[in-house]
Amino acid sequence: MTTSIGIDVGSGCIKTVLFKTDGDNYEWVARRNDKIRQRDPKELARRAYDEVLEEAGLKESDVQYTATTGDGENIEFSTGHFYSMTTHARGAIYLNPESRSVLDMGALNGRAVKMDEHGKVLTYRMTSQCASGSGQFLENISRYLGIAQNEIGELSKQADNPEDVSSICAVLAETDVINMVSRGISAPNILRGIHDSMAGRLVKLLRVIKANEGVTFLSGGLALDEGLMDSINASMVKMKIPTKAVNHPDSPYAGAIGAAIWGAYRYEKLAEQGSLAIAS
Amino acid sequence: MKCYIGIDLGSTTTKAVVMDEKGEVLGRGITNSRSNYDTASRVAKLEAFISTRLTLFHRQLEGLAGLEGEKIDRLLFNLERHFRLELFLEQLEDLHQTCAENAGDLRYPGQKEKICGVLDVAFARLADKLQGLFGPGVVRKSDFFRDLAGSEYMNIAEETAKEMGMNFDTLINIYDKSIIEVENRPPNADMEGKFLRALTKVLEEETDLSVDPADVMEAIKKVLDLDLEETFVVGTGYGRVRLPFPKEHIRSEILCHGLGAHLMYPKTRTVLDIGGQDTKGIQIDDKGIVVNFQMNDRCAAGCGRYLGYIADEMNLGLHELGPMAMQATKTVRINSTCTVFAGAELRDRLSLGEKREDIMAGLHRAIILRAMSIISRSGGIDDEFTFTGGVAKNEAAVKQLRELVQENYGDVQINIDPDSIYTGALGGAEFARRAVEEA
Amino acid sequence: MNTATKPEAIKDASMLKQKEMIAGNYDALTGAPETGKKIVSTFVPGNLNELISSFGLLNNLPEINAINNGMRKQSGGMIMDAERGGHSEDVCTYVKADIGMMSKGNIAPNGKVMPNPDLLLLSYTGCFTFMKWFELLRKEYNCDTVMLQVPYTGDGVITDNMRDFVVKQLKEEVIPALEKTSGVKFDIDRLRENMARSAKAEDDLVWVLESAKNVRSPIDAYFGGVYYIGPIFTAFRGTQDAIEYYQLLRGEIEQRLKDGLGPITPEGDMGEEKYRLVVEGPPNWTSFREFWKMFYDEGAVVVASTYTKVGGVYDEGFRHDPTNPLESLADYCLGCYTNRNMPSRVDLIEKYMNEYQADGLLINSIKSCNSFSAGQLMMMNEIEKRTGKPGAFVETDLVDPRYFSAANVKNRLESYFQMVDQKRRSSRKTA
Amino acid sequence: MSTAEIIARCEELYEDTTFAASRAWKEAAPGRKVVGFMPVYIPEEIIHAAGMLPLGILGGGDGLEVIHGDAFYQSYICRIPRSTIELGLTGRLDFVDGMLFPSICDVIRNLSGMWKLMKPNVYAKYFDVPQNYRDDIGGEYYQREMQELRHDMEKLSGNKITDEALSNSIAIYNQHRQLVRDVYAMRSDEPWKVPSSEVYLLMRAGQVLPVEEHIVMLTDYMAAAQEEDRPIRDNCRIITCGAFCEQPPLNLIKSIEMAGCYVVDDDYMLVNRWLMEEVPTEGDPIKNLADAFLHHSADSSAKYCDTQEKVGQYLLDSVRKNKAEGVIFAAPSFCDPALLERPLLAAKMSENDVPHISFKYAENSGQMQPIREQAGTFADSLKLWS
Ligand SMILES: Nc1ncnc2c1ncn2[C@@H]1O[C@H](COP(=O)(O)OP(=O)(O)O)[C@@H](O)[C@H]1O
Ligand SMILES: Nc1ncnc2c1ncn2[C@@H]1O[C@H](COP(=O)(O)OP(=O)(O)O)[C@@H](O)[C@H]1O
Ligand code: SF4
Ligand code: SF4
Ligand code: SF4
Repeated sequence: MTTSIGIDVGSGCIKTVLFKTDGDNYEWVARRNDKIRQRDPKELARRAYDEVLEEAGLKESDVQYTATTGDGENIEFSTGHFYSMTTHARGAIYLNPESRSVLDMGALNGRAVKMDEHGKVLTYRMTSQCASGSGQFLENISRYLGIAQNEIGELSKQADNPEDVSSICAVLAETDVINMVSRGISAPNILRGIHDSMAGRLVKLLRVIKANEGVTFLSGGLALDEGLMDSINASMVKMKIPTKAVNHPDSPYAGAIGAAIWGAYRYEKLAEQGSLAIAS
Repeated sequence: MKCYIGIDLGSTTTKAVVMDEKGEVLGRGITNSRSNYDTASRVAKLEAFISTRLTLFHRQLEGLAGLEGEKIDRLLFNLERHFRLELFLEQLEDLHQTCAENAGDLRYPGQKEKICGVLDVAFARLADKLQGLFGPGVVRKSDFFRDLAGSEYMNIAEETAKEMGMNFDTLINIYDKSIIEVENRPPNADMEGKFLRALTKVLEEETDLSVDPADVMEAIKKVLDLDLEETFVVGTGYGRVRLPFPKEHIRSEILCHGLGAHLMYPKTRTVLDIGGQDTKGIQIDDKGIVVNFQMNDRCAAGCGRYLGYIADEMNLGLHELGPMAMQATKTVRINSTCTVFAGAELRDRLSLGEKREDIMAGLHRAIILRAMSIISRSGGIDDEFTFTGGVAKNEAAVKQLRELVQENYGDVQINIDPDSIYTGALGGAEFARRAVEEA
Repeated sequence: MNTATKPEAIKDASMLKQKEMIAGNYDALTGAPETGKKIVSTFVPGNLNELISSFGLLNNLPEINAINNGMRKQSGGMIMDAERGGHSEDVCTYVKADIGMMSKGNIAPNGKVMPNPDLLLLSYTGCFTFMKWFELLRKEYNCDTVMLQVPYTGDGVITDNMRDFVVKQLKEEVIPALEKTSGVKFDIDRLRENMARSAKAEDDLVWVLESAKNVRSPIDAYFGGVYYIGPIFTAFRGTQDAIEYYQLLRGEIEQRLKDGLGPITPEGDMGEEKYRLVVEGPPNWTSFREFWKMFYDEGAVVVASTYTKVGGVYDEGFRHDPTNPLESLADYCLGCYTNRNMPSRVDLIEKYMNEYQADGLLINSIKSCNSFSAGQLMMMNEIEKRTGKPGAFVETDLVDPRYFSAANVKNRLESYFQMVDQKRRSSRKTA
Repeated sequence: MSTAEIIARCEELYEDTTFAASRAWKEAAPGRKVVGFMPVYIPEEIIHAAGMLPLGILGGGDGLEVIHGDAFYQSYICRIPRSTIELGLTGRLDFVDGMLFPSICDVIRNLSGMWKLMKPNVYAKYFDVPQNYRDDIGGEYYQREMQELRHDMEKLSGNKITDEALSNSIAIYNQHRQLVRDVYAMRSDEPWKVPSSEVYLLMRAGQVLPVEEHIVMLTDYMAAAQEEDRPIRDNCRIITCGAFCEQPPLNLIKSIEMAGCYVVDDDYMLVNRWLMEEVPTEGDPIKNLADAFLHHSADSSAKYCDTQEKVGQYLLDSVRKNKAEGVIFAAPSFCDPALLERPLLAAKMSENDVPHISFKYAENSGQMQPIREQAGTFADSLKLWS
């Protein structure tokens, strides 16, 4: 049995999970999700690491592999690093075995990954440098509208006449939105408009990677936004993408889970080859 | 009396200037722009009228024997302080009430009472704490209610929530919602009463005035009785198309900035304005007439809003960014000025071990570099050069600008007026005045 | 060079004629499978219509299809289709609209299926993008292809080497390919006849464009101009129809001049002529009307434009010359506006500014088109320096609706007009 | 000399936006002249034979503050012309006596005219190349264009360019090209010994140094690299493609390697590798150069592919030859030639089961995190599953 920890250092939150792996059986033992809020990610990661150990009642030496993902490349106490699309793909399979593609909506970049049933990445695509339609933007707007994050989805679903948010630039779009408020457009219609425009960009990524099997798993924090999920599904129908987007209450943990699982896998493989030294 | 008013409805702030028929500026007012443009211009105008009254008080008091310059200034300073405090507390109370109402929202079933309890404690602490902001000699972080109340609310709410076992995010959400409602409520009009009450307080405090308080009271009352007529209003700025004005009352912000800069510094030939989401380079002639201009294109990289994102990321006030950057010992090179990625860039650099101050200096330089391109596009810099807009308030930006101007254009007279944020509104007011007086 | 939407309100005889011609051409193209006619796909600048039609071949121009789709607000979806297919957001939207149109089943504006071309003829003039576009089309259609490389006149002159090179390619590459596709032997006399007809129509076109030199111009040489150049730039050069169209048009403009009328707009005759502008750069097609309205509402008339020269700069004297057909075709290709170097473009605009008594230069900078846009800001500086007249700069795109921000463009235009106005008033005051 | 010393020298040359080395060459003897050229290819031999220094100009990189250059370009145009204009306007290129703008795309093409407007007293020429590969058509045209260039270079330098001198220059460049090929081959064979960032810096140095000096440098480097022991890493083998004009920042090249990829071929400075076979030194040198161009030159998006089958074949051959496991398409933002061609190349790779990914950059990109993430995921997937 292998004990591994996955740490996903995001731009907004750090997700940490502890897994026990025995062959094809995975036991999810402990978890943490900490908002970074201007704190030092490295310290926070260490704290989370200690806390999941405590929760699992384990010592540091009980852990065989600590894998980072996301922005965690230079976390010193990790055994290895996997890049986030690798981990999200695996995490998605764990949370929903039907998944054959992942849409990860981070605070700044969106990513689409296509994989096989074992979580092997086949192709992927990321949004480019220009941050239009990012999660950050949605966060800013919702603050502007005085709406809580967990409220966005619900409101967006009430839209009856979504407003077109056309601006390419996120900043100019912000003013677009302000203009909408001043024109008396309702919050649901604005939010839905933003969701639609974000979905458009994200689904385009799916189209590029030719997602056409199984279901499309939504990972990351924004996956819990039901309004966005609706927009994505609508957009997928419009763009003739044959899969359906689904989320999972543990969607935010997908990256961390993937890291833990790959970590265990790598550990076993290295142990087989007898080259454990490389792992640390 | 006749008043000419220019209103500059910017993407971040709304400014108003009141001018008399001779072209003298009587008052200036500013507020943050908000979704309700009407309210924004109303508030800015109201602020400008408050400032106008203060100017007029000054003029009136000058006539009183025994009150010389310094004493008048002190008296008026304290008058304004008391006046603002009352205004502020009134709004704070409004905010409290609104929060309490919003606590009844469906999303917090059965929690209203508990939330209200927490709110009561938090607001009491807030009022207590914030009163201090209006103490004599205190420098406030911002001029806007939103910022003043907001930043302190975060701290107090977090601590109160913890103590009283309340979810912090709930308090934030209620606040976010309420502040918008409060902001969009037209302010209470009883300015006169507030001034008089404030005056009474000042007169109680100031015992060495060597002038009869009754005379002061009378002088102030006289000004308050004066009817300030809105003779002609000109609107400009990003939001001008949404202003409730007919077309002849609207001028492009380029023209207004050109003229405004000319009025402040008649020898100006080049104007740089960095606002919230646009950067303009304007060339004007000896009469303040625009001969050429350039603006940033469809990408809002490197505009004032960029600093806003940075400030949010660091949880600082806009006022604090410049001073922090001034502490830098070197300038980190920053290339992407995409506003949205500003935060990411900052984190990236921090994780590489760069110092905050140095990164900040780099960010400021990046903004000014972009502005320099826009100026270059509009035809370069001619003597004299005037820097206007909100970013001109930022000392670090100014420092970078001075360096780059020197490097690229040699010795040029650089003008920066403390009131430069009002340049557009000033130009607008002058257009308003000319429309009537020179028609 | 529009072909689809017309100003609806008033229809002059020339407009009806053009409409008929275009409809006829699309019917011929979509009817090709029945009539057995063969289709050549080629690009607008430097197109060899006289040569193509001398073989009895039909001419299909992908840019024109993109424009049509732009004006009918179809292009947005097509571009997105192409982007989803792996094309970058950064590249020319004509290409993407074209690729997107194929993926939508290649429906021509008349609602019928556009048959695949029998030959791709790349007349590669004035733009590198054409080359890649062509390679993309070749992959798609998998038909015969032939390329005509037209060297760029980097030093502002057409050298003998350039002309010889083009002529040689015509003789040894293009003509054999056309012969093969059509099964018709090259007949130089038919080509000569076509070219003679071209020259005739070109005379009248030039007269029409130059009528804008009148103060109180009877035409708008940009928004109106794109309609006027349609036949000359596209499948009609060298036809009797084109000659007739330009005769009709010329008659109508002569009449407008006599009547002291200004340009015609979608909302009727234009009011007072307040500003005379020269415009550089292609128009935006997706919001063409809206864009135009921003001008005529303010009393701005475009008196000369460079876009109306992409398919040939005729006002400097060039005419298709039947006596030297191949050399003349070469000169035509080499002389198109975007094949001219920057200094020559600046000289041309300067000349327009002076000869047409313009108040200023407006540059509509097109995101898609590096051929036009790279360097326009320097052009503007140069023109301002040389003429002392102010320039303005707006940014839009050809057929990508995402890049037309009406508020932004309007803001700039308004500021610009107010500035010209203010400047004029103050100089009047001092005068 | 150790590789570290050689690379330190290269780095210094790379970071110097004032071209001190080339200036020094010019000042070392009276009457020397320098001719600048932009990507992607120019027959340097003609400049060399006139006794002048060909200077490759590849933009300003991420170290140059671009102010005036930005003033001349809209945001949707790539970076290299702006930084080049900046170099021109800030006097950094004042020592350059002539500028050549090869036929690569509309942006560089128009830049040639802008240069004429900006510097009316400096020789500036747009140098066209044939896209028709028949000897009697494109070949003849190209020979005449080269003769014209030869004539211009004679005038500019004041030196006659004899056939003999030209053949001699061809011989020197043949030697240089062979060395460049050797360095690339060495990296392909033992990538851990020859990191991509070093190869890159080495080739960049060749853009500003006289060819004779660079020949020595390449020879020294290979000898030194052979000697040094560097650890082998568990990296995959990839080819980067699309960066033939505007150059990626050095950090990007490093990031790709750091994320777990050995680069076994690239198209960064094609001018060094454009002519793929030895150019004969007997007979008419101009004709020899033309033949080499028409029949034995590298492929790039700036070139027309005359048949459908050939599209992407060059890249595929390189994949095979270098045993690459995948291709990273890295192109500058807004680069029409690279971005328009990419779907064609990508399709070819897919048809042949070569994994590939793509992203964009700018010469001054600061954020490497998304790059690392994409390259890293690519490396993960090649490593974990192949
Ligand atoms: N219930 C929710 N509904 C909507 N959005 C949410 C929810 N929970 C979290 N989010 C969003 O997800 C973000 C965090 O997502 P995450 O994938 O962890 O981002 P990152 O990895 O970039 O830090 C938060 O900033 C927030 O915007
Ligand atoms: N006190 C201040 N200190 C530093 N920067 C400021 C200050 N006030 C405003 N700014 C900057 O100015 C910008 C707003 O400028 P402003 O000219 O008001 O813009 P607009 O006219 O678009 O509303 C803000 O985004 C901010 O960056
Ligand atoms: S357009 Fe907006 S989001 Fe995009 S780079 Fe510019 S500022 Fe950033
Ligand atoms: S880049 Fe310009 S000239 Fe070239 S195809 Fe596109 S629009 Fe036409
Ligand atoms: S980077 Fe691409 S578009 Fe830019 S100049 Fe080079 S080849 Fe042309």
